[in-house]
Amino acid sequence: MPRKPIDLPYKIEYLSVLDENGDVDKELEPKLSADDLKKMYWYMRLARQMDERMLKLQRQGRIGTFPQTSGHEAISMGSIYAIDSSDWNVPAYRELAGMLYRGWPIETILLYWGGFEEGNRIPDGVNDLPYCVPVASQLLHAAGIGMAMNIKGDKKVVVTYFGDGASSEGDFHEALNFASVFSAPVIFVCENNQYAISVPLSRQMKAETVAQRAISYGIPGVRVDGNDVLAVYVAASEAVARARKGQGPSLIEGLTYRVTPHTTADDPKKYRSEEEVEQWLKRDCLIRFRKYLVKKGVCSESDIKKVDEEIDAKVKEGVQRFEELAKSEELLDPLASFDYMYAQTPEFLQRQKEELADWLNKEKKSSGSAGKAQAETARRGG
Amino acid sequence: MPRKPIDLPYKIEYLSVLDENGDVDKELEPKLSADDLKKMYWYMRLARQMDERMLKLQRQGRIGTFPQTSGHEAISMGSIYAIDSSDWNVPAYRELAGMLYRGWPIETILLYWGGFEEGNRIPDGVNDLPYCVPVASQLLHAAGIGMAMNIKGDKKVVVTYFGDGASSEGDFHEALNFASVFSAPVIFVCENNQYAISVPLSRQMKAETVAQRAISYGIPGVRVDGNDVLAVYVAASEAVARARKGQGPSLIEGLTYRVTPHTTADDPKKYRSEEEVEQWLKRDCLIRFRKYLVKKGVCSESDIKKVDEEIDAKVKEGVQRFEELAKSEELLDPLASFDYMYAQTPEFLQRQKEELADWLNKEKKSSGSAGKAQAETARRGG
Amino acid sequence: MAEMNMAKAINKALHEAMEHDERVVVLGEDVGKDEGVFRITEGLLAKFGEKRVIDTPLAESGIVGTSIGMAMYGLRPVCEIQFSGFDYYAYHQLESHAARMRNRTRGRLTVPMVMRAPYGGGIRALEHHSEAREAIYAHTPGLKVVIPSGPRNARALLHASIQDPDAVVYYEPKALYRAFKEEVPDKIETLPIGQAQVVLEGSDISLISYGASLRVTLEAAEVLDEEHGIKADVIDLLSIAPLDTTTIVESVRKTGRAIVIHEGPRTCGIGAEVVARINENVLLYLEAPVRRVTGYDTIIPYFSKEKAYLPDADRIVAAALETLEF
Amino acid sequence: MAEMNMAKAINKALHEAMEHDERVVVLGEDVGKDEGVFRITEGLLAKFGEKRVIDTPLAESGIVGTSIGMAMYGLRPVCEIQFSGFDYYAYHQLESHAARMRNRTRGRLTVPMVMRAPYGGGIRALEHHSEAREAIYAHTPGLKVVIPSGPRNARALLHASIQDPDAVVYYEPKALYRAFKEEVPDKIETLPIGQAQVVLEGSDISLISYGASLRVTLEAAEVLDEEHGIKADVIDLLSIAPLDTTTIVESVRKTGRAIVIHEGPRTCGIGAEVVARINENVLLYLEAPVRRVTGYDTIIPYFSKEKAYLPDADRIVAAALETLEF
Ligand SMILES: Cc1ncc(C[n+]2csc(CCOP(=O)(O)OP(=O)(O)O)c2C)c(N)n1
Ligand SMILES: Cc1ncc(C[n+]2csc(CCOP(=O)(O)OP(=O)(O)O)c2C)c(N)n1
Ligand SMILES: [Mg+2]
Ligand SMILES: [Mg+2]
Repeated sequence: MPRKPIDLPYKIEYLSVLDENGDVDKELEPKLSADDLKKMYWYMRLARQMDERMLKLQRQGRIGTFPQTSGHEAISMGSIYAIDSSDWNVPAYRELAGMLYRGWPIETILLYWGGFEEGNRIPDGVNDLPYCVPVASQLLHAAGIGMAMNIKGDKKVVVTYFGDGASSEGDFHEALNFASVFSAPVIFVCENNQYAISVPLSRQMKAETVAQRAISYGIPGVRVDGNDVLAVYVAASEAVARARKGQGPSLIEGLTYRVTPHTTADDPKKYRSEEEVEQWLKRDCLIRFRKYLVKKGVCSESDIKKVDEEIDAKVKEGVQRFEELAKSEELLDPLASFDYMYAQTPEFLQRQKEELADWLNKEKKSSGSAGKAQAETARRGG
Repeated sequence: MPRKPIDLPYKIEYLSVLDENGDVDKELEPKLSADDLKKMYWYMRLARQMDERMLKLQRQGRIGTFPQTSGHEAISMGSIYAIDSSDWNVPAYRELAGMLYRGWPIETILLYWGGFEEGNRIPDGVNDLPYCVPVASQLLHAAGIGMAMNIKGDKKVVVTYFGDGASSEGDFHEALNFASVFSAPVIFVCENNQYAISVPLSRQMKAETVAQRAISYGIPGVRVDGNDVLAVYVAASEAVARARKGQGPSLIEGLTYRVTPHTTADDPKKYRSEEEVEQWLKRDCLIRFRKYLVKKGVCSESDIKKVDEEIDAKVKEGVQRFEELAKSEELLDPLASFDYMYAQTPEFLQRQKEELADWLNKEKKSSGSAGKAQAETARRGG
Repeated sequence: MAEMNMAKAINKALHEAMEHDERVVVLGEDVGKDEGVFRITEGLLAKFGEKRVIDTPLAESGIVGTSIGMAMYGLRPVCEIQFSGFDYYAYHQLESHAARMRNRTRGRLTVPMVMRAPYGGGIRALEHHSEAREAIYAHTPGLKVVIPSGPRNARALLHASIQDPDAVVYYEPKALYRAFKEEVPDKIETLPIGQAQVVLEGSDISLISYGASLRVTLEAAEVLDEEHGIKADVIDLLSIAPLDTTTIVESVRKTGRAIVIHEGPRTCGIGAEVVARINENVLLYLEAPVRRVTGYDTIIPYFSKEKAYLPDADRIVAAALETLEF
Repeated sequence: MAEMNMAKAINKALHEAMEHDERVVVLGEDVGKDEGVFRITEGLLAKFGEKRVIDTPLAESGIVGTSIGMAMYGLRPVCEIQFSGFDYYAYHQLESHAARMRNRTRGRLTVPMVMRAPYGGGIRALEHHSEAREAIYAHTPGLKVVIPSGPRNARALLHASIQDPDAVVYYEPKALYRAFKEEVPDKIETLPIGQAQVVLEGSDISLISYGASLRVTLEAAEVLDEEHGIKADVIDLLSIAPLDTTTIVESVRKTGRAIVIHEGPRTCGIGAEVVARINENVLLYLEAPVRRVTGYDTIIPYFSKEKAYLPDADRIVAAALETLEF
């Protein structure tokens, strides 16, 4: 009867396919065509260049505070590329590459960060949820969608995203538990960038990895190099295959680093060293992916340049379309909220709408000082 | 760079010391004096006999619905006996043995289940929280108490209890994560009785054990035979020792079975077989503990009988004191709630109190039919 | 036509809804094999199977959060929270998503779900099992809040709630589950959400209530009539969000006097909103202050004393007499 | 005496409280090294160290739940929820325990804690970062809810909240953090929780508000005076639970007209409660309906349009003129 070990059928692995020099592990290298690889690279670059452009727009006050995504392209792209367009995608807010790949127009994304609900108008035929701000809450929606897929007998899967900090929320636990109990076809992708705003991983959890939390739910968990788009793709494809076979959810932890501030309102100097950042910049996912593409002969250095130019143009166009939309009366109409609260606006709400309509013309600018204060506060907050 | 296992420093063990025949594993047998063993047995019996008596009281309508605790005495007693009276105890609602041992009077506990707040009046010098009904919420209080012990530099520990179902709540996750991140001296004791009302363990989690969830928090986890008070004591003592050394929290899963209905309102026939229950009744914690005590020569069969008689008398006295208190004007005064909402009752609330005071005399009994309906609903509900 | 109590009528509506719309699924703690701790989901698992009648793990945010996901995917989840005193665990999911998704996505995604929960006191239950905090949901833009007062309207309103294209909180006055029986027609009925009913006509005073309190309000109206010759206009709100201002206002314009009755705490409760709407629309018709006969701003006393907390006919009658003598 | 904005004044109060009472600890997301996303906890970690200034994992229920435990153990936790729009995650902990423990244990255990959170709109923030749902807490028996309107009362009220023997929700109007500066005395002040202040004397109409709305209310009062010769009695509630009925009632008895102004949704908001208390106490003094100039029962529009949602001086002035012409 004494003390005996319970053997648990779990091993948590670390997966890496493509190293910083662009050299690949031949055995693990996924079978992706040149077109696939180019497409992945293209959207990763689009996300990167857009992120850089958004920073300028934010500094100019043309959009509001936003979370930068540079450095997260590999996790986003490697995982989203493993599902089909008929599958579902439940994002958090750092998966710009994946959203662009899924078909979200540049101007739509800019509208969101510019303070317009229209930024969440999911494009036709795109099976995505919009950005989710309340941390970890989206994981339960993904679990529910996966459960619904089982209930309806659809052979689809859903991929969802969250950060290292999000894995501390109760909703993370409930989502993985529900998904595992009901064998829901969900791929939980943790973008472990080692910070939750200022809070480092060591303050977020005592566990060595997020991946090992899979053991709590009796599901497969793996940690991958989050700057290695091929490793992420391999892990995600394995998880998708299991999910399609009815084997339920998986947890994938992509280990990367938030080389940017948390958002444009954040000042990382308060909580971490420049050196730390420098180190991780060297491991950038795009640099190594480009090396790989060139070594593999998928594209030449000049192709790469062309891509950047192409994308610059695309981003410019998108920004222009955004600027026009952001000026349009329709989008600037605060009355719209009344129309979208319910399928049919109840009478009392209709009255409130008329009340506001009456005021809108009369509305005066709020006093200068208050105005300044708001802008000032906006810079610090959120 | 390839796929390589991450070695994690965890092994989840199963611990059992005392078998169903009352035979003990000599190496693991804890060094407990005859007095210790007698005391443990005495409170376990007290809990058992009180539980049986409460069932009668409930059937007679003298107390309300309550969760039966027979079968949970070993987990409760084995763990509570590992801490000192200066340590803290954060119960759920199935730890009757432990609460009695900590010094909760029988009548106080009966008052609680009889519908009186006074049932939560913690006795002087007892460092316990009261019963906690909202499942898993108490685990965060224990974590906070443990964090406070560290902040104040007190070398104390806190033990807290929860069920298998409770381990599905987000608060469970947040509590273990906080406790581990802050190395709080908390012993988390899961009373895994394999059911959450009607929901079996297999519907609650896909994981093989609750104990393995310790891995998510980088803390020690162990599953023990929950009908083996010695095994629980050994595991708890080890956890307490680690906590006192500043090594943080531990998770102990006591595997038992809820041989009773969930509460007096529950009908287990709807969701499980009599056979299953029979099987587990054989493993009862008191039967084997008694055999052990006799074999070990700690008590004779006749001592055992004497204990039962002693306890019967004690319970009778307690029930009598309860019956008197339950009739006392003071305890039946609904105005008391107004006095305990805040340290000082605000003016508006004072007015409400006077408003109610004016009515209390005039109050009429509610119509017979409604009365019947209430009783009827009460039988079915919660 | 068959006589049944409210528990049975709600159960009947669930059976009917699941038969008529295969998108309807039921989930929650103990709703399957156990058929619900109040037996509201009786027979569902047997008839519709494990895919559509789902015993979930013990996690309210999980239940509501996955229901939101299911609804966005095209199902019509009807989730049960075992007692309303535990739905706070899921409030962030309801507020942040169920109530917002339509507006957030400008109509691209909607959350047609129902969250059912037994609420209110009167059954000698433990702490946290007798709360009446419906005002929290009424104060949450984007939600509808429906509260039946009897078997027939319970069934009709549950059908309306399940068919509603948006998120509905359906609170069941647990004290009424088995309080009385009523004829319930065989053919499916619905009632429009947001419309109150005048359940008794009178011109002396308006008694405005809902849920279990409506029953004591009717008792009070009877006493007022028989013992004092006072004719009360009794309004059953049926849904507290949207609140039917028109019916309330018309009644008060007629009577000039009103009392609002509910179990929940008084401050910022539904009573406050009713008073505010009366004030905004028919202040000049008021001949006396609108009285609030409600729960107090305390924790509801444990069950040995809970009846003192709950509005009863006496309190309503006395308030009515004072209002008329004002 | 020193000039400072509200952010600085709250920070000052935290420094002072931690100096004077070693039981006071501060915890929350990014309150340590980062000094808070609004820099409200600036300098605390450096001065008081990791034991008393605690960066927590990202979990609101965890933050509030562990604060409750700490408070019962004898500490005085002041926890920060980064934005009020995320405190719903912890509502079950506040409602089920912080608000109940004293009553539950008949005074044996108490929960002297403060939950701070920035609330309200006006800073061009993302969705969920501009909510004003203070009424939920005002509707929760056992809690106190304090809302400052300027640097000086913010500091005094935070001291009062930290010293209070019960649980206090301290909501900070984030639009005011850096909106203006005010003289703040060197010696520590407190203000009694539950007492409103008449911040401007007048006899024509009562303007009742709190938080950021109080500022626009004062702007409106100025316009009313200068452009229309109307003297407004302006009341700053300062705490919405307990609500200071006496001050409200005395003012309305004097003016006979009132408007209540706040950002949060209208239905079951604080405005409704203010109207109800006026109705209960001074109905006969009312010469016009009490107007509610509040947020609407919608999600606050995204920041490109949020100003239209927030009460401003114009809306208040117009409502006042209508009320006076009524
Ligand atoms: C429930 C909730 N709490 C707090 C916040 C404020 N907040 C936004 S992002 C963030 C940190 C998230 O960290 P992590 O999950 O690691 O994701 P990352 O931003 O690093 O990608 C916080 C605290 C929020 N949005 N939601
Ligand atoms: C948050 C919450 N949800 C639901 C309930 C209703 N309820 C009371 S006990 C219980 C089952 C608890 O199961 P478990 O945690 O295994 O403990 P056990 O009762 O088996 O000891 C439920 C669902 C509750 N009290 N609290
Ligand atoms: Mg992160
Ligand atoms: Mg159990």
